[in-house]
Amino acid sequence: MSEKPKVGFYWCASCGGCEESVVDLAEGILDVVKAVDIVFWPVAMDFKRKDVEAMPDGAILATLLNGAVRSGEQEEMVRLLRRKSKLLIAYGSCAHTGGIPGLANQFSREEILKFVYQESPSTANEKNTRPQTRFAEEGRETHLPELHQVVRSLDQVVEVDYYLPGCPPTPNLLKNALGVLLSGKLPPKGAVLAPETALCNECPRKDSKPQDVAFKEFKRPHLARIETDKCILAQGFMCMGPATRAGCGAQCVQGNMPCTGCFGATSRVRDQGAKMLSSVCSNIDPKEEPEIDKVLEGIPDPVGTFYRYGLARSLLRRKVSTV
Amino acid sequence: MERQIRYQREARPAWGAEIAKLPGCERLYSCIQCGTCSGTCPMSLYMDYTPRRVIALIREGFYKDALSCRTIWLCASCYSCSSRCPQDIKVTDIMYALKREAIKRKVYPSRFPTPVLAREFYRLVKMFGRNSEFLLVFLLTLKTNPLGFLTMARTGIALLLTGRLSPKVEMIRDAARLRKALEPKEVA
Amino acid sequence: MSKPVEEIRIGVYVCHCGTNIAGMVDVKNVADFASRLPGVTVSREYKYMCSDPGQELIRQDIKEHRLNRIVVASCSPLLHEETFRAATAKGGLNPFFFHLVNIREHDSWVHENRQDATAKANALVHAAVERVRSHKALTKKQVPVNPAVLVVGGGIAGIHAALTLANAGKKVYLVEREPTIGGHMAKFDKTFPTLDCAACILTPKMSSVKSHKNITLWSYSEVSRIEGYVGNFEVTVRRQPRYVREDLCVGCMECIDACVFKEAKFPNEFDEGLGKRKPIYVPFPQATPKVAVIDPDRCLNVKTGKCKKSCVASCDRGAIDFTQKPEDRQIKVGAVVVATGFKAFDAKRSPQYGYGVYPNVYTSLEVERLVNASGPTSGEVVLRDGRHPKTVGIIHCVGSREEHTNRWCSRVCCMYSLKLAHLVKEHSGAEVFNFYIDMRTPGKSFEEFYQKLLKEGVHFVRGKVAEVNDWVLDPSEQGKLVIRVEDTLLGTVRRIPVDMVVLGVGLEPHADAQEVRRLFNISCGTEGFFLERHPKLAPVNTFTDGIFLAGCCQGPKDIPDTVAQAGAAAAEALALIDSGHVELEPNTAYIVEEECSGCKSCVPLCPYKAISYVEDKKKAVINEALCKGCGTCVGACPSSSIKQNLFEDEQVFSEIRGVLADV
Amino acid sequence: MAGAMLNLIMENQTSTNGTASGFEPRIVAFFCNWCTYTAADLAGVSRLKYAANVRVVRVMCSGRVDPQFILDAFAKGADGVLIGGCHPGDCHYIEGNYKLLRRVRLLHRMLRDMGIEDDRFRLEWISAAEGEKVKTVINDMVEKVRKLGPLQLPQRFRDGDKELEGEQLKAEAAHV
Repeated sequence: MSEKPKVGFYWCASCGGCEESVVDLAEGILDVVKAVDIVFWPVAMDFKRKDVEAMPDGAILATLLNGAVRSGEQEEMVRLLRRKSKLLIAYGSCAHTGGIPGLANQFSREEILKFVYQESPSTANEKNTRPQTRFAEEGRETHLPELHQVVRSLDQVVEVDYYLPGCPPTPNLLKNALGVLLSGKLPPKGAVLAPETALCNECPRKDSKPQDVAFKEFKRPHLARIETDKCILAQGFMCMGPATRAGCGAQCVQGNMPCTGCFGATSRVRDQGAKMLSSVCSNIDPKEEPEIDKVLEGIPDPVGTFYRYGLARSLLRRKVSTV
Repeated sequence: MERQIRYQREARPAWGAEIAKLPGCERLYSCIQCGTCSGTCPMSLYMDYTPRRVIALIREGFYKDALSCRTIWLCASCYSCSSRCPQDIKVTDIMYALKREAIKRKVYPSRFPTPVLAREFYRLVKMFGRNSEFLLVFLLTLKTNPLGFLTMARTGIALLLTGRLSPKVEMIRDAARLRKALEPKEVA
Repeated sequence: MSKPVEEIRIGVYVCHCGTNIAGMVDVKNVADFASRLPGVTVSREYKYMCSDPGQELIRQDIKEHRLNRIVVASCSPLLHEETFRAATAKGGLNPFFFHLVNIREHDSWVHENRQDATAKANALVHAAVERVRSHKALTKKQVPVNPAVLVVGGGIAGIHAALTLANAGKKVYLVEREPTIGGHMAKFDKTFPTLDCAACILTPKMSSVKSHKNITLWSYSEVSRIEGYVGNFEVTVRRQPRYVREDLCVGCMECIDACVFKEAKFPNEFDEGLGKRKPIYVPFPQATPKVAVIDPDRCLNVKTGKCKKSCVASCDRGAIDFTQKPEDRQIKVGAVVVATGFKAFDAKRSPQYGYGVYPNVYTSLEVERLVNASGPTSGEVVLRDGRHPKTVGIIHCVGSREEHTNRWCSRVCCMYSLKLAHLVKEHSGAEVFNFYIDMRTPGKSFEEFYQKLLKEGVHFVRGKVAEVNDWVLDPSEQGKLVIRVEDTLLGTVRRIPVDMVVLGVGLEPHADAQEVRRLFNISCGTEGFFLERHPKLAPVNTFTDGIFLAGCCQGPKDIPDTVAQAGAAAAEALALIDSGHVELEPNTAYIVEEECSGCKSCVPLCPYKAISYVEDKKKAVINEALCKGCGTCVGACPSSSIKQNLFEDEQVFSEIRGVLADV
Repeated sequence: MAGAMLNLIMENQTSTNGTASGFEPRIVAFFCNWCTYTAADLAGVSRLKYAANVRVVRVMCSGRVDPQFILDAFAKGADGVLIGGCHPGDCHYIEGNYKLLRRVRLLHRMLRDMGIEDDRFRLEWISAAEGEKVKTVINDMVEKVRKLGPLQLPQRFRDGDKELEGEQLKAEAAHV
């Protein structure tokens, strides 16, 4: 019984920021190490896949898995870790809702490969070589994982027990989550380990938002100046705060940037983008179609704006023509 | 004496529905038999059936009467009836539809000038690509009222002498192509 | 686990509605389909679900099978939702555990393929079965009703409704736009088919309105704003200045004699412009209120400020007051009867009849004044050129039954044209021709009246007149107006010369009917008449509870029908206010406090200002009493923290799931 | 293995059947209680005949129509979504329809970006008196969607996830 609970970390389609956030626990990580045994963490420790395969099923108490599932290899690893872990935790936006990689679901695999290996301005590839899943030379055969047609959130591939949202999740959130897991007082399965209100609830600029917002234009942060003491949304910048789960402490807003929605929606919402769209559009000032459209010109890319992190797990999931 | 009663076996109500499907005849069944068309019509003076009655004949399927009456040929296409009709029925278009039907079935009053005029006009245009008034008058008179040559001769000669009627037949370039182009339509 | 999850036991009832539904939808198939859906305990089909035995079936099954959700597939919820809610409640369930599926108006009546219609019914029933699972027990909110009633329009409809309500002891505000009440009926000479004098039967009612202690009469006034909801309307009435104080004027008319205009030179509206009046006038002798009024467009003093104001000097009561300004009055009422009447068709829109071109072409309303003993000619039928007509043509259906003008039959023209034929003949001895398309005399004693006219020797020509002109084709037509018409009975076109033409103009909605409709939040039919809630079962109700219709604003009708409808509207208003309270649908929205982030997005969305932001809690809250239940804030809440009873997200999503389940 | 092949063939068949001329579009409609739902009732009372492809979900006001409803309907298999509300200026709740209109303007663009054609999503103002318009709008929309062919998102989702099922089989085989 004295044996410490085992914990694993793994990294699929993501930028690595989530791994970084674990390290961001700083000295807090020592408490973690004190409490648990890290049995698998490819980015930081030298465990191999075969070590995991050798463990009995369910041997790991919890695996915190970040990144979306984009390739055959990732799918394989995800399934393996699912088997070996009692609790599988989707860690960060990509695992939770598909994240930034999920935006690729606006294009088919073929379009993506074509662009990356042929059409991108920086590509020099005269023979139009494409990566192959199998390659044999001098009697040796090499296998490469196949790119999936679409990007998936973790729970679109395997069952997920809990979610830790964020791009990346904040160290506080991780600390609290680990505390909860180790305490044994587990929340209901499928819970998102963050508050159930939207971000405005903890936004330092909440009081500055007027009660009669009526949008006459939408501005973009790189093209206009954001005032530092007023509600960013009320200034006409698309701040996803009202449709995004709280828990981050409104860090972006504190850095004078609008919320981009990485925590996903509250659990009552089925489609974060649709709800945000509904809310801001309802508050547009003009009533006539041409004027409405003019205001909406300030949102040139609705999918990128409202689904920056959530496209893969949105109701439509992907562009219709991609599969 | 001619019997005036109409037996139902002589009617083909389905024919009325057929006519109602033709372009311009869609509102045939909206007619409320008010008689505005007849009251408006400058030609109703000479008609055997008023336009209102023609519509009633169509709706009830009395195709023989509707197709052989003088009314449809007397219609001068002034469109007064169509503009006044409270039910927005295009009475003029219906008259045209009946004329086409009558020509197709060859059941118009013999020697009645209007259909002959239409046919000869078409033939001339098809042949030369242009109308020739001279030939048209000649053919029309020949086929409808040969005696007319006698009564109309003076006027005709006067017109010829004053240059108001030219015996010259003008032709377009490549009239053969036009003829060919018009062929398939004849088949249809 | 504090509370055990209740097992869902659904009862589904598919109505045949005789053959209305069963004729196109295979109801047995629908009931069988429903019986296989999860959670469905009982599934039945029945001939008439809305009948007593049908409702009893529901009650029985709730008891026997311990049902806790009810789905009825029958007709529109606008018709029978309440019926089945009540039946559900009788069985001991909360009435809101019920959902109605519309497989009649939205299915069997509009489709032609039995298989498709049945598939659609199955999908709709499936949706309801999915939906009722998440239904909740709700209670209707009761609010007290203000017992006063507003009647808008002082024609015979408004007068009758106001008197009925006032006699029942209710406070009534009667608002009329013109300076006097009486409406069109006051202008008529005799009424068909009894030929009793319109004024004799109307003016006593007008004076009772004036003297009734329960009626506040505001003429020369218009409703400018109405807010609130059934039982509790707040109304603003704008009273135009008549420059004569109603409380002081006794109607002695001395001011009129004293006016600087010695001659009456302005067309009198009441006489359809055939008579003349001065800038200060009383519209007609029995006008109610009998108070002079000053026409601001004609009065020198109002227009230029330069006048001797001899009228002011002439009034020893000092009733004339040029300082009057438009005045807004606020009132609170529980119900509104809209009786704004009609407008006569403008005969100039049918130019073929020469109205406005030939002076001897008259409209029927003008002839009403012409044959009226108190009219401009004291009842003598004299033409505008002073001649007495020897032949008169009366044209029916002017501006009725026409695609270009109005499509509807105006319903009263045949009868009033017959009446005018009788009166004109009686007053002038002229030969009268009536030109009609179809003779429509379906009322009580109407056909008898037609028979009487036939016997009186009036000519009847069946045919719609094509045109009226003064082109002479025959010496007999010299100096006459010629009516060109096909006599459809003879089958020939006729030319009939006459001295006078009377146009039987139709009835149409007022030009501002659309604005009035918006003001009261009611609907118009395609013709522009106000739309009743149901053509048969709710003929005086509108889609807005508490607003009732009476008279020709709802559609053309004659005086008896108008009075009957006004009585019905008054009775509906009475039934509403006598109950003392109204029950409001519980479909209001509410904010779950712990879920709300206080983003304030919803606050500006509510047109009723029901949403407010509570500063100390930093959350938004909905005032249920102000919420009308549209759900706009619910659709817009970015964190789904606002819910709408009866239309919760889960309920709508499950309906969507249900209708698409077979895809 | 043969079973899987057979399945594949069968599924391919059903999906091609779907695109054949027998395709009957499924359209989910959201009608406001006061105008369009009533107009549809009127169409019924007037016995107008129209295509049976539309299933109506009643809401009190078109302003209640949450864009989630529209996306969800597509995701659950609708080939088209129709919304009916009161004419501008006529909303029973003053201006709920304007709020919807603003959402719809952007939603149209977003759906286009997601590959859903304009004709699959339609907003119409239909007053309580316009029973005839219910008929023409529905018939017209059904025709247009029929021309576009099936959207079939659930099937596309299933087809797309087949790349996962293969992995699943392999994983299970290895495990055993």
